Amino acid sequence: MDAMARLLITRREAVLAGAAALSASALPAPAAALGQMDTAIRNVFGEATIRAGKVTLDLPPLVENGNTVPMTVSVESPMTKDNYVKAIHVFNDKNPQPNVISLKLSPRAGKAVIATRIRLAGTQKLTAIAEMSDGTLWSGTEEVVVTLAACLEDLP
Amino acid sequence: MTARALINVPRKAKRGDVIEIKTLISHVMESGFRTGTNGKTIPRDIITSFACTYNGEEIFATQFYPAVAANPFVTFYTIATDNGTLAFTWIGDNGFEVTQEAKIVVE
Amino acid sequence: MVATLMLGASASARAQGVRPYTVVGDAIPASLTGAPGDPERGLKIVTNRQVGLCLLCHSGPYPEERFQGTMAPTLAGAGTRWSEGQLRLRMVDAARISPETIMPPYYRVDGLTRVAPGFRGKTILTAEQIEDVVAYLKTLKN
Amino acid sequence: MEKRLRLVAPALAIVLAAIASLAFAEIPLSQRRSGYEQMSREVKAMQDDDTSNPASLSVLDGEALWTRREGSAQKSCADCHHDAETSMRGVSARYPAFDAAKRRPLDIEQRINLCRTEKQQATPLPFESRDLLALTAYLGKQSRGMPIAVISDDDTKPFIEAGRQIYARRQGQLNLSCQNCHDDNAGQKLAGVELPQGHPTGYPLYRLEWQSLGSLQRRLRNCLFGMRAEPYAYGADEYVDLELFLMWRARGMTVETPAVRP
Repeated sequence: MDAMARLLITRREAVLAGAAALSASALPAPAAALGQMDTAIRNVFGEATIRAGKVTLDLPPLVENGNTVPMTVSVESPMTKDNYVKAIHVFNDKNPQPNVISLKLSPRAGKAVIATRIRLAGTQKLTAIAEMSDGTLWSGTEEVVVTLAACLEDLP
Repeated sequence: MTARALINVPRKAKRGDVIEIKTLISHVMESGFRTGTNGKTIPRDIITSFACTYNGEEIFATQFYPAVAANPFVTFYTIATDNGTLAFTWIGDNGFEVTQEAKIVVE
Repeated sequence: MVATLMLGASASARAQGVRPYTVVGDAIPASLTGAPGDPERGLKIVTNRQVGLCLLCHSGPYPEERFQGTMAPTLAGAGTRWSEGQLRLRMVDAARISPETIMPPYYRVDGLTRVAPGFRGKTILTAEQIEDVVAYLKTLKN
Repeated sequence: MEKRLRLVAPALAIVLAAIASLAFAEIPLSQRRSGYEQMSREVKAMQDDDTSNPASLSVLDGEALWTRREGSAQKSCADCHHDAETSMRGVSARYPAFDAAKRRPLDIEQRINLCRTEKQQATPLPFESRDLLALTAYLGKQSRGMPIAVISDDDTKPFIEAGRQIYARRQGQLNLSCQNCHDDNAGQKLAGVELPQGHPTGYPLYRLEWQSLGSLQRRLRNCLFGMRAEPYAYGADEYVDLELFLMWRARGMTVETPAVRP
């Protein structure tokens, strides 16, 4: 029944949507065509080439609510002194803000795998971009279907 | 009550082993995008960074955004190199700072 | 079948703006508003999960709508299965046909228990909305 | 004649209630399923591993509170009950339990607050406060893995029955009962969500939606809100009776506290 409770709350959802609209309208004009995730990615990496591959985003394809979604990012890399993952950035397309998490790694990690839990305001795509020690950029994208948008019950 | 953190580091490892480290900390991660019952935006209150050092050297560092869920949970890996101490530090809005340590024996 | 005539809304309900209606057998033959509804508005109500709530329990012919309920029969073909008047009574107060139904009474304010303050004395849908939904459901032919 | 009718009416009501409860489609004991079984692999893993289960943080809080001296008596829980791992083993699995002085069942939250007011001479902890949730999580953890074992006897039966009546009563603008969803339609989908049977095996529990720990009463409040019904006040007899009925309905099922649910 709580699913119904969540669906019945309209005011906060409206506010959340408003906040998203506001942040989108603050973006420079050419960015509007790109969407918030691609814009954010370009803001970090400029015009550098980003190739698809080596990065795997592991997320449940369908979640009951977006407030706490488990996410694992893994990057194919030997993680040696000469060949390792320097950084990983994760972006989203529909939250009020496009960034999710950024992290720095070193060869001492042994394995370029990290797991965390994130918030998703509705069904959307996520992209993780790995920056390698040789300067190349690799990306992986995944879509998560959120059965209901992340919103609140009435406050207790 | 102060923030509470849970860390899972193997007590013992063989030199060169890749070990899994799990961390969990209590924090609301108030996104700054929510509205309170009074109609006003609830101010942002999040952890903004988390880092781990191994015998003083930084081996892992993250930046968190409001999209990280409440009670942040992070799992990562590192190579067991020496006996010693892993120190975990979370820093956030409103002067939030928590450091916790774990010992490891490397054979 | 013998037609039973019943006066729908009680005096107290009428005072709160619920219009009287007449049940004939298992139907309310006459429009609650005296005018036909608008099927296009009806479709919007049915697929709006905050207004009609229909898709929480029912599924329907909406391939683009994810997550439709399975607690109640599909709405597809409703206009073939039921007459306009039968649809209207099923919307207004389905418990008159089957007391055990989980279908909420969309146009009834009395005989309810512990209604939350914000909803007290209010029907789930207005008479106009009921007519819109009935007009829309009538278009759902097999 | 009129007088006789008046005498007969209550008896008739009882007979009708008995018929109603016979018609009541109870889930056979062998077919009961915890909400855990409907969860995804990821969420199950979150509950199963202590470092991964966010409710563990509250269990640690509760452990610290157990030994904290409170109130004008300056007594801690441990001063009377000693090591919770032995003294509190199986206790939560038996709650709500009958209190002879109050002549009605109390849930574990009320039991803790009775200790606070009477033994520690401290103020009661508010429902859903961090400390009360932490203590109930810590106590619940001491029963993890044990069967739910609320007592059904002459003292508690009337309250179990009262809880059952609330469970079966249509409420709110949507005119639904708990039973409509959690017995008659368990396993069906309410929009995208598979309806659970509604067994309170893991409270207090961490709901991913709440992003925090919450009590069974908070969960019941959610359902009432969804039915557009007026919630009861926290601590109301109706909630405790309902909790008792639900625990009795889940008798023999395994305590999962502190559980994780979507």
